[in-house]
Amino acid sequence: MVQLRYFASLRETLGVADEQVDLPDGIADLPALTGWLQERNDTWRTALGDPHLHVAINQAIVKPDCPVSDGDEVAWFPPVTGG
Amino acid sequence: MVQLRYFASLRETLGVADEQVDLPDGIADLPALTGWLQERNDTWRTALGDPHLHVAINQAIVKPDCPVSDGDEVAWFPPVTGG
Amino acid sequence: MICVQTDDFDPGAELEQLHSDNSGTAGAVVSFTGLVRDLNEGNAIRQMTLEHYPGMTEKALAVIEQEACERWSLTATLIIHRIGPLAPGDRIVFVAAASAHRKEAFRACEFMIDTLKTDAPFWKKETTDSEARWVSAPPAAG
Amino acid sequence: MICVQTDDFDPGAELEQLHSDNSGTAGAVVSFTGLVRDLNEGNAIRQMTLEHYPGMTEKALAVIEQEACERWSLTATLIIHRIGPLAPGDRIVFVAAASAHRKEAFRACEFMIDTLKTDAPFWKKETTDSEARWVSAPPAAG
Repeated sequence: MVQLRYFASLRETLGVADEQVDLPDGIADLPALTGWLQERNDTWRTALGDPHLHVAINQAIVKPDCPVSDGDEVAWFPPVTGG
Repeated sequence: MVQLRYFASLRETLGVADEQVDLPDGIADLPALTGWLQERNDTWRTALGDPHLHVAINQAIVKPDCPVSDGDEVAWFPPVTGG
Repeated sequence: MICVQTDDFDPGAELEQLHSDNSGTAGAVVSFTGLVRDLNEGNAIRQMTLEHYPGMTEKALAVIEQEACERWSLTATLIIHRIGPLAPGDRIVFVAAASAHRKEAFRACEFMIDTLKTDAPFWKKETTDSEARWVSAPPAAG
Repeated sequence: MICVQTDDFDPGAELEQLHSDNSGTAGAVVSFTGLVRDLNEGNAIRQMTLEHYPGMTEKALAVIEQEACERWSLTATLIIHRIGPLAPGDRIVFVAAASAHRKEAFRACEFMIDTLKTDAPFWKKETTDSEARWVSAPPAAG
């Protein structure tokens, strides 16, 4: 199982705040996981294809090719605007 | 008449906070005024000879060769240390 | 110290605390208060809602505070950030640094708010008379 | 606004006033609080007395505030400086700048305290266990 989270405009676009999914066989890094989610439909394909999105794994920002393992918490979000 | 003022360590060294004096004939600028005051005694000579002193005329810092006129307020003080 | 909270805070009480935590050792306290502005890109703002990533937010703020304490000699630091709905004029964020010397307090306070604005997972959504829209991030610094 | 006063001040109330004077237009308020330290050049400080040049002080602070307002886009500024006897931990000075944007508020606040420290006629005399001495000015910046 991995915990997936989506924030702010991305959460609204996808209509999902968080979900738990079983990591399919062969999905072992972020590009593969993102690609697998993008297969859901065009909304997901477009939204997760935004090059400005940030990704955090286990609550720390990671690089686009980061490995993903069972038990991870993976979050996608737009550039932050706090402060 | 000119109003003369001395602050902080200079005030303590001279033992005078302020005084009103008649500007003698021929005293028309700051070097002349300072020189005239320095003739009082060695304490004044040494204290007003300190090259780090600032001088304000009419409550604004001035250059060492500034003219002095009847009615002016002239103040000598060490570098400031507020804030 | 780090606080992420819905409630408002009292900058005076927070400054007082920073002073008294270090009575006599701190000579300088610099604070930044961020407020909800009433205008953005020409539109009057009626409400501002702050979303965040619970858990990651606190970690990100702790990293920022720690880095400031490593880079400058500080006697105390504080980051407070509000979440939820806010109105124009409301306080959003408070960042403060205390140090023996003012330059370090200024540099540390500015570093913390600058880094918070790029690294901490908060998102602003503003409501105008006609719409609710997510605030877009400024272009990344070169 | 400029205040030269014997009494203590309330940073929270002052910040609140700066906010409310400009409700909604200011997005950033930066403040500097200067405190009496308990140690100087290795000696424990028991008391600090602030002398100033009444009349010139207010003019010098007004010039500093005016120059800040000319150099940066500010919605409010404030300089408070205490005079008379103070104890370690006491507030000496409070400088604040409010602006739509944080960089301007930081630059203006730092400019005002930096300039106050070189241009405003205040002098500190500190009392240790063994003596009372005038604090010497730091070397002028190059």
